[in-house]
Amino acid sequence: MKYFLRRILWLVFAIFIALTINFMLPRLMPGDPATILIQRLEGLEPAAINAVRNAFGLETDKNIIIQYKDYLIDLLHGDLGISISHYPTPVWNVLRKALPWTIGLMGISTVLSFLFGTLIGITLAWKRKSRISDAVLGLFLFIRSFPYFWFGLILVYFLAFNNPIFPLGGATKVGLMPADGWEYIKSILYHGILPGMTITITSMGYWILTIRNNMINVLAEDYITVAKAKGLSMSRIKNLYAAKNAILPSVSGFAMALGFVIGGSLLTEMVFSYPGVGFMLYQAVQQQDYPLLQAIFLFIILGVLFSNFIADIVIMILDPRVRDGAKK
Amino acid sequence: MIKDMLKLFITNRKALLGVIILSIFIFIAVFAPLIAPYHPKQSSDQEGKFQLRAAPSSKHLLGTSHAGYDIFSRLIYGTRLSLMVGIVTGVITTFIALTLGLLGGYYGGVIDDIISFINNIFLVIPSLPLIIVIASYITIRGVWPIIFVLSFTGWAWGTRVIRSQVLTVREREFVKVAEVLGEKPLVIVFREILPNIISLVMATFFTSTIAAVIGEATLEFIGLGNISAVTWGTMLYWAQNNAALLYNAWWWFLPPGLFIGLLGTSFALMNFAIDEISNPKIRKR
Amino acid sequence: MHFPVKKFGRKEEYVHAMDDISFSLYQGEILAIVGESGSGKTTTANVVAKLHRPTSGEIYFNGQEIYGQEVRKNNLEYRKNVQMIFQDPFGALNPTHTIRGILERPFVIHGLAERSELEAKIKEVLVQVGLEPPEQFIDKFPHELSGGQLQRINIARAISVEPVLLLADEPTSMLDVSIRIIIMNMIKKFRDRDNISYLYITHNLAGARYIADRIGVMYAGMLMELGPADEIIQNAYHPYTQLLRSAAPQPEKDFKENKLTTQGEIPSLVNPPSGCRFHPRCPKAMPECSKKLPEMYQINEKHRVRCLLYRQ
Amino acid sequence: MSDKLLEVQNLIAGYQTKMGRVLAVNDVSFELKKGELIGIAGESGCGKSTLAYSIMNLLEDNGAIFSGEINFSGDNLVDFSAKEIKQFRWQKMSMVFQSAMNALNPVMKISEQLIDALKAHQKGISEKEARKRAEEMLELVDIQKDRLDAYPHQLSGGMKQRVMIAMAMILNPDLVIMDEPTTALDVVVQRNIIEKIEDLRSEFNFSIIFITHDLSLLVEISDKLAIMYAGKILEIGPAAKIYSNPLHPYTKGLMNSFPPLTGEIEEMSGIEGKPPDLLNPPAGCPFYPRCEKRMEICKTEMPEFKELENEHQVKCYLYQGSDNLE
Repeated sequence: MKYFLRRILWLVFAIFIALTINFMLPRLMPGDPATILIQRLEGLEPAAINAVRNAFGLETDKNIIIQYKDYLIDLLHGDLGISISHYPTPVWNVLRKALPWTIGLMGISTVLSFLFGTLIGITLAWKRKSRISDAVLGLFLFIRSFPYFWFGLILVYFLAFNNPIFPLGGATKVGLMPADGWEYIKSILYHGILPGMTITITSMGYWILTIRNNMINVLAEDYITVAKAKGLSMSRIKNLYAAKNAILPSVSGFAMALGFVIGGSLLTEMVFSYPGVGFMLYQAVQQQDYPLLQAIFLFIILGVLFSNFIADIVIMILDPRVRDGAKK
Repeated sequence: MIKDMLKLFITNRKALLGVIILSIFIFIAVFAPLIAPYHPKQSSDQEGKFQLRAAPSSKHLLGTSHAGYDIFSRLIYGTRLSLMVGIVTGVITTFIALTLGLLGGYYGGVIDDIISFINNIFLVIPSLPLIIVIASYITIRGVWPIIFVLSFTGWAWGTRVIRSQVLTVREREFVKVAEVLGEKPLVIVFREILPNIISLVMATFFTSTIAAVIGEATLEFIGLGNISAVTWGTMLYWAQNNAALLYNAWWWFLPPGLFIGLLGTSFALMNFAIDEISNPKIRKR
Repeated sequence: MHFPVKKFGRKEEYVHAMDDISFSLYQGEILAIVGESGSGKTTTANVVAKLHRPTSGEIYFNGQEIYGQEVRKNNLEYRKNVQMIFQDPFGALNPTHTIRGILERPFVIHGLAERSELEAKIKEVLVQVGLEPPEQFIDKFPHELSGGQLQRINIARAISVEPVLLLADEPTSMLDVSIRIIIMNMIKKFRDRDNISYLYITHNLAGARYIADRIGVMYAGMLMELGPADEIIQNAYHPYTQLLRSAAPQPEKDFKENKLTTQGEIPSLVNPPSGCRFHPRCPKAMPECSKKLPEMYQINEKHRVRCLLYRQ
Repeated sequence: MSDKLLEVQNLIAGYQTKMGRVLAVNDVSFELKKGELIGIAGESGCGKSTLAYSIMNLLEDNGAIFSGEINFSGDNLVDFSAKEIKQFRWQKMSMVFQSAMNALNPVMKISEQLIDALKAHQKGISEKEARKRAEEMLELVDIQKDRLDAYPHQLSGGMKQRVMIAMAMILNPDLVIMDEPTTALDVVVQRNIIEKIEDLRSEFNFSIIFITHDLSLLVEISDKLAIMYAGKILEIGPAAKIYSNPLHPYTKGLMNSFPPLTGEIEEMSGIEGKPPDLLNPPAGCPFYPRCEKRMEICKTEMPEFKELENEHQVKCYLYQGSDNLE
C-alpha cells in the first residue's frame, strides 16, 4: 500500500510540475515572440489578440505569481483560453472533438504493439540460435530506424494510393454519422487500419528489443535451470518462469517508451489527416494557434502521466517484490 | 581492456556493417560536390531550364522537384546537414548526459537529488511534443535552433543510464581503494570511473544521434525547420507539401526516408554490437 | 609508538550497523574481528578507513581523532598511514588499467618516487609479494591474472606506501583454498618485517586463530567478546562465541558428536532486539537479558565479554 | 554389488568454445552406494560443478558429455533420450543449487514452485494432495506451513536453501546432488542446514553427492571423499582414511591449507601456483607444475588408480610401484 500511495503522490506532484512547465514555457522564450506574432496576425480581432497575449503572459499589469494563480484557477474551471484558429471557440471545445480519436487509435495500437512486441521478443530470445530470429530482429532494428511519418507515407503510397485497398486518410467516410450505427463503426475500423499499423509496427521494435534482451538475461538464471531439471514442460518454463520475469522490467520501462510512441502517433495522424490530437497539433503549429498548442501539450503530458501510473499499478500486481516494497 | 573492446567491436559482424554504412555516409557528405551532378539549388544548365517534376532519367537520376531541382543532387548534399545535425546533437547530448551522470552519480547528495529530480521530469515528458512546442515558440528558423531544441530535450535518457551505471561503478571496490589511497575526487572520476563506462557513453552517443537524425527530419517535415536549407527532412517537407504522392513521384519522398533509415540503422547496429560485447550474458563464450 | 583506536559507534538513521564498539590496536598486532554477515565487521573496517563517517564516537590514531580537524587537514598523511585490502581481488583492481598503471598511483599520490624511479619501485614491490619475475606481470591487465596473483597485487599496492595500519576485509575468502594460507602467511610476513598492525576482518574462526594475536567477536553490530586468539577459541565465554565455535567444521570429530543448540539467524539491524542483541537466540538467556544491555565485563587482564553471566 | 546406486565410468565432459574443447571433466570414475554420501572436494574451476551438471544432464548449450557412462541402477543415463531424461530427472535424482537466492523464481509463490515438480511427474495428482505434500515437505525442513504461500524474497537465505532442499526431495529421489549448497550462507546457518541434511538422509536413506571446496566440512560429513583437480579425481576413498592418511601430494597440500581449531598453531604452507588451463591440459599429471614431489615421468604420463588400502585409491606415481603405504 505504501508503494501505491507513493505512486499517487508522484502522480499528483508530476501533474503539478507539468502544469507549471506549461505555464512557464511561453514566458521563458527568448526575444519577444508574442509581439512578432501579433504583428503577423494583424487583422485579427482584438479579442483574439488578447488570447495570444494571455497565452504568452503579456498581461504586463499583473505580476507572475498572480498570473500563475489565475492560470491554475482557470484550468480548474476547464478554461483553457480561446482558440485562435477556431476563433471564437474555446480551446476545450476544439480539443474535445479530437481526444476520442487519438485515445482510441493510440490506445489500441500501443496495446497491440506491446502485445505483439512482447510475443515476438520472447520467441526471438527463446529461439535465439536460429537464423530466422536474427533476420527478424534485424528487420525490426531496420524499421525502427525510420521516421514514423515516413513509414506512414510508404504505407499510404503502396496500400492506399497505388493499390487502393485502404483509404488515404481521415477517420471515417465523409458524411457518415454515429447515427449510421454499424456502417459508421465499420468505417472507423477500416480507416483506422493503416494508421494503426504504422504505429504498431514502428513502435514494436522497441518492445521486441527490450523484451528479447531481458529474456536472454533471465534465461541464464539459475531458476530456469531448476525449472528444466524439475521436468516442467517447455511452455511452462517459457511463460511462467522466463517470460513473466522478462516482462517486468519492460513494463516499468513503459514510461520511457510511451514518450516515443506518443511522438510517433502524433506524426502518424499528420500523415493520415486523422482528426486526432496529433493532427490538431500540426494544424495549431501551422496556424500559430498558441492557446490550442499549449492545451494539447498539457493533455499529452497528462495522458503520459496517467499511463505511467497505470503501468506502475500493473507492476505492483505482477511483482510481489514491488508490492512488499522490497524493491525500489 | 579498451583495446580488447575495440577488437571485439571490429570483429563483430553487426558493428562492422554499421561502421561501413556510416563511413559511406561520411564519404558522401565530404565529397558531395564531386558526387552530385548539380548544385542543389540549380534549376537549369546550358541546355536550359530543367523540366519540373521530371521522372527519373539518365539526366536526373531521381527526377526533379516542383521547382526543377535535381533530387539526386539534393539527396547527396542533404547528407551534409542531416549528418552534421545528428552528430553535433549527439555529441552535445552525450556531453550533457555524461557531465550530469558523473556529477550526480559520483558526488551524490543534494546535487544528485536535484539532477535526478529534473531528470525524472524530463523522462516522463514525451520529447516530440515538447520539441514541437518549443520549436514553434522559437521564431528563428535554422540549423542551430534545431540542434538546441533537440539537445535540450534529448539528454534525459542518457543521463539516467549513465548516472545509474556510475552509481554501480562507484560502489566497486577499486573506487574505494582509490579513496583509501588518497586519490583526489576528480582523478577518481576520470581515471577510475570513466574508463569503465566508455561503452555506455558510446551507446548513449549512438542512441541520441539516431534520435537527433529522426527528430531533425520530423521538425523539418512539419515545417519547423529552415525550409530553404537542403536536408533530407526539408526534402520530405517539400515532397509532402507539393503532393508528391498524388503525382506518383515515389523518387521524391522515398529516397530521403531510406537514407535516414539507413543512417539510423548503422548507428543501431553499432549500438547493438556494443550491447552484445558489454553484456557478458550475451557475449559468454 | 602506540596508537589506540578507541570507542566509535555508527548509528545511521535506521541501520545500526555498529553500536558502541571499543577496542585498541597496538603496533605490530594482528586483531581479527570475527562475525557473520550483518554483524557490522565490514562497517568497522570502513569507518577506520574513513569510507564511512560514524554518527558518534571517536577513533584515535596515534593520538589524533581521525575525523577531527587535524587529520582532515592532513588527510593524505592519514591515507599514507592507513591502507586497506579488500575482499574481492578482481573488484579491487580497475579492469581498464595495467598492473603498472595500478601500482604507480600510490607512489605518485604520496610523492614517494620520481617518474624515473617508478618502474624500479613497482618491480620491487612485485618481487616483495612474490610475483617474480616482475617483467612478466607489470604490463598485464587484471583479467589476465589469477585470483591469488591479483590479491598479491592488492597487497603490493597497500604496502607500497609503507603504512602503519592495514585493514584487511576478508582478504582470503574469495580465493581458492590452496592459496589462502599463502596470502595469510604473506600478511604475517609484513607484520614481522615492518611491524605493521592489522585489523583483520573474517568470518572464519580457524583462520582468525591462525593469523591473529587477539580476536574480537561481533554480533548484530556489537562487539561481544574480545581477547587473546587462542583463548577466544578454546575457552569462549560468550554463548554466541560458543555457538560460532561449535558451528565451525571440525574434521577431526565425527559429525554427530557436536550438534548445534541454537537456530535462527542474525536479527535485522533496522530494529535490533532490546537488551542483549543475542538474547532471542541465546540458550542461556535470562529474563534480564531482554531489558539490560550488558557492558563489556573484564574476565582477565586481556579478555572482555559482553554478557550478563559474567557480571561481577 | 546390489546396493550400488550410481556408477560413473570414464566420464569425459566439457564445453565447446571458439578456442577449442575445454575438458572440465576428464576421465572421472566413481561409485556411489544407496544411502551413501560422497563428498567431491576441489577448488574453483576443477570441474566439480560440470560433473554435477553432467550427471543431471543439465549442461549448457555449448556443454556436452563426450564419452563415458553414467549408470544409475543399471540404466546408462548417457544413452537416455531427451524425453526419458526429463521423466527420470527429479523423480530419481534431483539437485540443490549453490545460490538458493537465484534458484527460486522471484515472482512465484514457493508453494507453486514446489507443486510444479509434483505435477510434472505425477500426472493427475489433485491440487489438494499436491498442496498437502508441499506442506509436509516444508515441515520436514523446519519451515512452518503458513510460509507456503510466501514469495522467495520474504524468506531469509537459510530458509530459501531449506525450500530448495524440500523441493529436491519432494519426489523422494534416490540421489540428491548438492552443489555448494551452503557456501553462500553464514557458518551457523550452514551448520543448521548440514544437520538437517544429515537427519533427512538417515530418515529417507537417499544418496548424496556433496560438492564443495570446504574440505574440512566434507571430511566431517562424507562417507566417501573424492579429491578433484583439473577435471580429474586424484584420490578417492573413505573420508576418515583420507583425512588421517592423505596420499596424493595435492590432497596433502589441501589438508595443509585448513588451519585447525584445536592444537598447536603451526606454520602451514598451502600450495603455490595455479591450476592448469583446461583448454590446453598438460600431457602428464595436471598437478605436476605445483607438485613438490614431482618426478620426470609425471610430466608426460598420468598413472591409473592404484588401490592401496580397502577402497582408498590414488593416481600418483609415488605409489605405483609399492603396495605398502608410507
